[in-house]
Amino acid sequence: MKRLGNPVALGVLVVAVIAAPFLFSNYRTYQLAFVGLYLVALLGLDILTGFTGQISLGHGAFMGIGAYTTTILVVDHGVRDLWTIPLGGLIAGVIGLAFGIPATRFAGPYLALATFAIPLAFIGLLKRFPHFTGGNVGKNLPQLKAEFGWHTSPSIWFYVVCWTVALVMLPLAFFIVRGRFGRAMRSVRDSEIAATANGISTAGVKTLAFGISAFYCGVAGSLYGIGITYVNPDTFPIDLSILLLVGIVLGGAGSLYGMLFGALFVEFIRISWGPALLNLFSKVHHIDTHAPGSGLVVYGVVLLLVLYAAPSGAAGLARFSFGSKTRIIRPRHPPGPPAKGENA
Amino acid sequence: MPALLELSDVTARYGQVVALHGVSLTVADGEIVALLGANGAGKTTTLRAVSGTVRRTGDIVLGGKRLGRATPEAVARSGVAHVPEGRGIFAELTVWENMRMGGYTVRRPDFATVLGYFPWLQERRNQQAGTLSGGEQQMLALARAFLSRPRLLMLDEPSLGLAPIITREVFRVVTELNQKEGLAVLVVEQNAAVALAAAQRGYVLETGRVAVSGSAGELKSDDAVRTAYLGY
Amino acid sequence: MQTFFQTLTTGLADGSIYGSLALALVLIYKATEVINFAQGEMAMFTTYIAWALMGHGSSFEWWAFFATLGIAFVGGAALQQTVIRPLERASVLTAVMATIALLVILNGLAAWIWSPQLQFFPSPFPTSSWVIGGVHISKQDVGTFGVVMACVLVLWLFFRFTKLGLAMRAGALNPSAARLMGVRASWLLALGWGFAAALGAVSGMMVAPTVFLTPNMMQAVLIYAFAAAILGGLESPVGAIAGGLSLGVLLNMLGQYVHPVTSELQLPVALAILLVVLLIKPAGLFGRVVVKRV
Amino acid sequence: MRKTFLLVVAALAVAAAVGATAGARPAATPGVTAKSILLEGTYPLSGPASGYAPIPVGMGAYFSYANAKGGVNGRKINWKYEDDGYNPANTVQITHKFVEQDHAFAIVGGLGTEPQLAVRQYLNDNKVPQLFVATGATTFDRDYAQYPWTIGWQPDYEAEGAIYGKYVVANLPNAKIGVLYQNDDYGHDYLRGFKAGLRAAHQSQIVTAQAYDLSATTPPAVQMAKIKASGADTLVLFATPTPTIQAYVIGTKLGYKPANVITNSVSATDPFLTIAEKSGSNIVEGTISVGYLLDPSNPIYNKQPGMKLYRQIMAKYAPKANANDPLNLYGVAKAWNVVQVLKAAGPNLTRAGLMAVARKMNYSPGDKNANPFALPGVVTFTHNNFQYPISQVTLVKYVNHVFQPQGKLLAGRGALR
Repeated sequence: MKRLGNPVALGVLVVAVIAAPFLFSNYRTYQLAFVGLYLVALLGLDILTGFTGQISLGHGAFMGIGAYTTTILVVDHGVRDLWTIPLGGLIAGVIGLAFGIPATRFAGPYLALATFAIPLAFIGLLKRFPHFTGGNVGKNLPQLKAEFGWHTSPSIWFYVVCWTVALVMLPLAFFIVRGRFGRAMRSVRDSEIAATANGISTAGVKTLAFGISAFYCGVAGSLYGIGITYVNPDTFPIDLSILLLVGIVLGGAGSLYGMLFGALFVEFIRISWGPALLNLFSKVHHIDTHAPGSGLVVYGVVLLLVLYAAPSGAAGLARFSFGSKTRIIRPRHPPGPPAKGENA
Repeated sequence: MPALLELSDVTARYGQVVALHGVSLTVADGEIVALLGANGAGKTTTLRAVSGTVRRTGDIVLGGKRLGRATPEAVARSGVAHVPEGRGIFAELTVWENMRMGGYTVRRPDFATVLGYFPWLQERRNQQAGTLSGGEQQMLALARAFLSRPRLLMLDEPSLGLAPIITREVFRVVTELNQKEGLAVLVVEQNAAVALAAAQRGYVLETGRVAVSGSAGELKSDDAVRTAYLGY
Repeated sequence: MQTFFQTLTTGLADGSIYGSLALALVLIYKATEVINFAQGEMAMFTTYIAWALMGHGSSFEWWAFFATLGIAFVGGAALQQTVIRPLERASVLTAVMATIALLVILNGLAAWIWSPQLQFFPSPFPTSSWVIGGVHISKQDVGTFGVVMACVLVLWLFFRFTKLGLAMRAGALNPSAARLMGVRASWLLALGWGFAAALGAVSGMMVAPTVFLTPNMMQAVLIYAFAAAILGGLESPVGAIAGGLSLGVLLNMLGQYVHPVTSELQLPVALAILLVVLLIKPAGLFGRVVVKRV
Repeated sequence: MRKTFLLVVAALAVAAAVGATAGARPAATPGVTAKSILLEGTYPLSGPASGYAPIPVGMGAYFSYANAKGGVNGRKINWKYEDDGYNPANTVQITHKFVEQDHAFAIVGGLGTEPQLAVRQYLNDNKVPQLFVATGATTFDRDYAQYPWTIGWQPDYEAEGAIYGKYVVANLPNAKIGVLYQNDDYGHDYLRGFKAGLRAAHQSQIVTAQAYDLSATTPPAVQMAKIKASGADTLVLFATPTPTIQAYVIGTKLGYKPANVITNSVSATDPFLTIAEKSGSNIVEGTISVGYLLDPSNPIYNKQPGMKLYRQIMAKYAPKANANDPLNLYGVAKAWNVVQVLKAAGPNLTRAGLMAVARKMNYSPGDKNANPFALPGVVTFTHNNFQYPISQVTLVKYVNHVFQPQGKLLAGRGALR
């Protein structure tokens, strides 16, 4: 049982998830559903970035692939939306694997750059085949209807679907990370040279990590499409990939429960906390909260503060307060001046 | 003779690992001092403590100036030339560019005198430093260090990877610089015999502490040092 | 034949913009091993400063051009000392996120201070073109290419012949050895960012007349600059310029002569080329593969 | 063991704190109280489309003016808008907040074709008025039967395209036409209308039609070169402002001098064409376009009563805004229409009542209640199956840096009084 993550914490989470819809308003439940699907995406990206040390700026596009798979299957082929969720994940996972193979040749910053290109190419391809993807006009999805005898508001049902998927994928993530493969991933993160020396095929581990993370983001993407009931190229900009990375950093890369924090931040910063912070700030020092660009400045400043205050994010703080020695992400530069030309 | 360099009770650490446990030593003006000891005894760390490239505590005084908290560049600018482990050559830059880096802190570097000691550098000036042999690179490092007109030259295992006759040539030049230019030298060396031949005094370190110290002659005759480091 | 030359000059002009931005990226990467994702927004922000200095873009002033270069240099160095230096020891992920935070802040600030409205940015060169043998060579394209290459040349001379330039190159190659020679390493990183910001200002001011001044004007250009930097090899300044020029010409030629490469496929095609090059030569065309000894 | 437990509890505490700020209990009719009416809308205040940011500012100015004059049947209008960055995913979540948490009475003037397409079904399912969307996409007017709670406002792109087609048939019967259009619904609506306006006889006049993608990173140099090569003597531009201005400049760079240039009204504003001219384009003079609102950057309208009222309102209620920006006047003109419709819906306001009024509007000079900020003679008219609020425009020509109206009003949408 230990393999599937700390049972007590999981139990508390399940109780909270069940209680939430009764405590909060319909709209809050709708937002908390998005927290669930962002958790799934962040778990996947954390497996790639937090545990295997490969930075990707392209996983917003894998969410896009999941969402488009669901949309095309539901709208054009009448498949039931619930079954398209795993399908969206699989297709994104396969494409993630396909991209993982060449990606293994890049190191650190090169990889971040190469993955920076995925969302842009994805948007270009979406527009190039409008008859298939709906092009710029995009496609609408029908709103999720309650099933299996439940008759409740679409928001609540969407919440149930999202969190059911999340509570299945969370222990699965623990299973992946705690197993032998998990140890291989961490060794690739800490020192690729040492890992290869111990007979670990770093290329294989990285490719599989890419595939798994793409699968998670694909599932999150199809939930995203179902929740937003609309997909078009503007829905999956590069900012989504950046937001996911911000979630990882804030939650604490390399800690799965930290991703809960990351998901809360990703969902609420843009729509609730950002504007609230702005209003608070505008009371102190008169500014026009509707001024264009003000929201972006708040979002950027908050991100910088997090990077300084808690480089290892919320999970790091939790560990710090318990005095545990392990660093979440080993500093890339050993103590003393950074050694040069460490990797290609 | 007033001590040029004086270390008193200096400790140094890498993260949690303490490498020096209170080392005290002195180097007088114009003196060559050898620093001997087994691998991991703390020889290199001592040099790093002086040049500030390791976290260290305790007093380090050079010609009356306290260097305890100085950054590496500040230590270098106050007259210490440290040729680190592996010589610190800029392989991709040309020989002459390495030389110019040596004179970085000096307004008009004295290339003429240096070329006097290392004449072969002239015709190798546009060659990439990385293509020089081990001995030549060591000589280039020495020339570069001398160009910054230091008061104290610190050498970290100059004999590393060199054939014996090359090592003797390196030490010959070091001795010549010491006698003619009055350059004080603190040299860390595995090859105790060669080091003690050139040095006036020496220290033997063991596990971060000074075990034995004395003049070159005393050390050569000391049984413990002889069996441990001189091999006969 | 006529369109070939026209496409070539436009390609070289675009290429010089991508090349100069790519060079700025390489400068920062070589010195601090950090990819500066905010390079485009720094260029955009300094271009807005130039626009303000030129009386809200009424007419191009060379004094404002050079004043902006100075401001960009100081601003770039200041950014490094305040935002980037405290994270020097942190992981690559934190360093990447710090530059992305900078990107978001600068983009928001520009829209907040100067409004997101599309603005006109004057060009130092007339928009008419020389007609040589029926070929319309736009003076602006040639001027852009000239100015950018002149700045790159000045930078090359600085690195090649000045003591400080040499120290920066040495600092990038082996910071610890350079510090032992009295080189103030953290100063050099600030200088590196200063030069990169100034280069960004040049590319921003040269591209603004064609893409017009908006807070998002550099985002597209930055992507091509990334592609150019990788194409040339992140380690080599010469590679960045060569990568930029070849990418600029290639894209324009593809757009002109290859039918299926319509406008929305230009980007994916450029990125595909990038991936192919990296598969063959992981360190780019001019980069050298660093063998790491443990 | 304890640390993951603490982490989860801390996260849930944060979620609870967030949840606590639930919205107020809804009154009888959502968004309406004795004293106020809550109207909300989403606008791109950041991202590529943030150029349209002045529109909600203009609307806010008029609503403040209306409130100062006693509001609507004794109630003050509470106007709130939020930034969706032109990303439909944000639009959907913010609109859910407007409906389910803020309980807004109506969603007004939401901007952007795709963002409004994303929320249209949701708003219709919840019977919330999607009033006067700020997009000319034809579907928002044409498909009123399928989406009873959605209504457009400005002349739709297809109708405007048709007018250009009729203009060519009437004035340039044997011109060779080169079209540059944006390959999204914006460009396609215009092109479809243009071809309809030309009718079958004149389709052949179009010698080339070049598509351009907004996300493309280089200006439409290649497309303009092909249009020049096609020998077209009439250039037709159906693209958003940035590529349109670039097309003008590149035309000059390539030495291309078409006899006539027709440009869609969204991009053919005085500020944008001035930028084209300053950037050295010499083919801007004589540009043909259409207009339906007064143009604050054009001195000839300064004497109009509507313009005087507009300047007063902006000076008093939005002093920091640039009153010469046509987007501000667009906001004021739309807000005027919203206030008229609210007044007509009577004291016991309901959402259905509001839509009923909006479906039967008739603000015309004849009845002395025409929109003061529109061009003289423009009628705001909807009736039964004719749901195109503003469908009349007047041809304008760009003569020495100013758009001069050319002749009488043209009806883009079939027979109209």
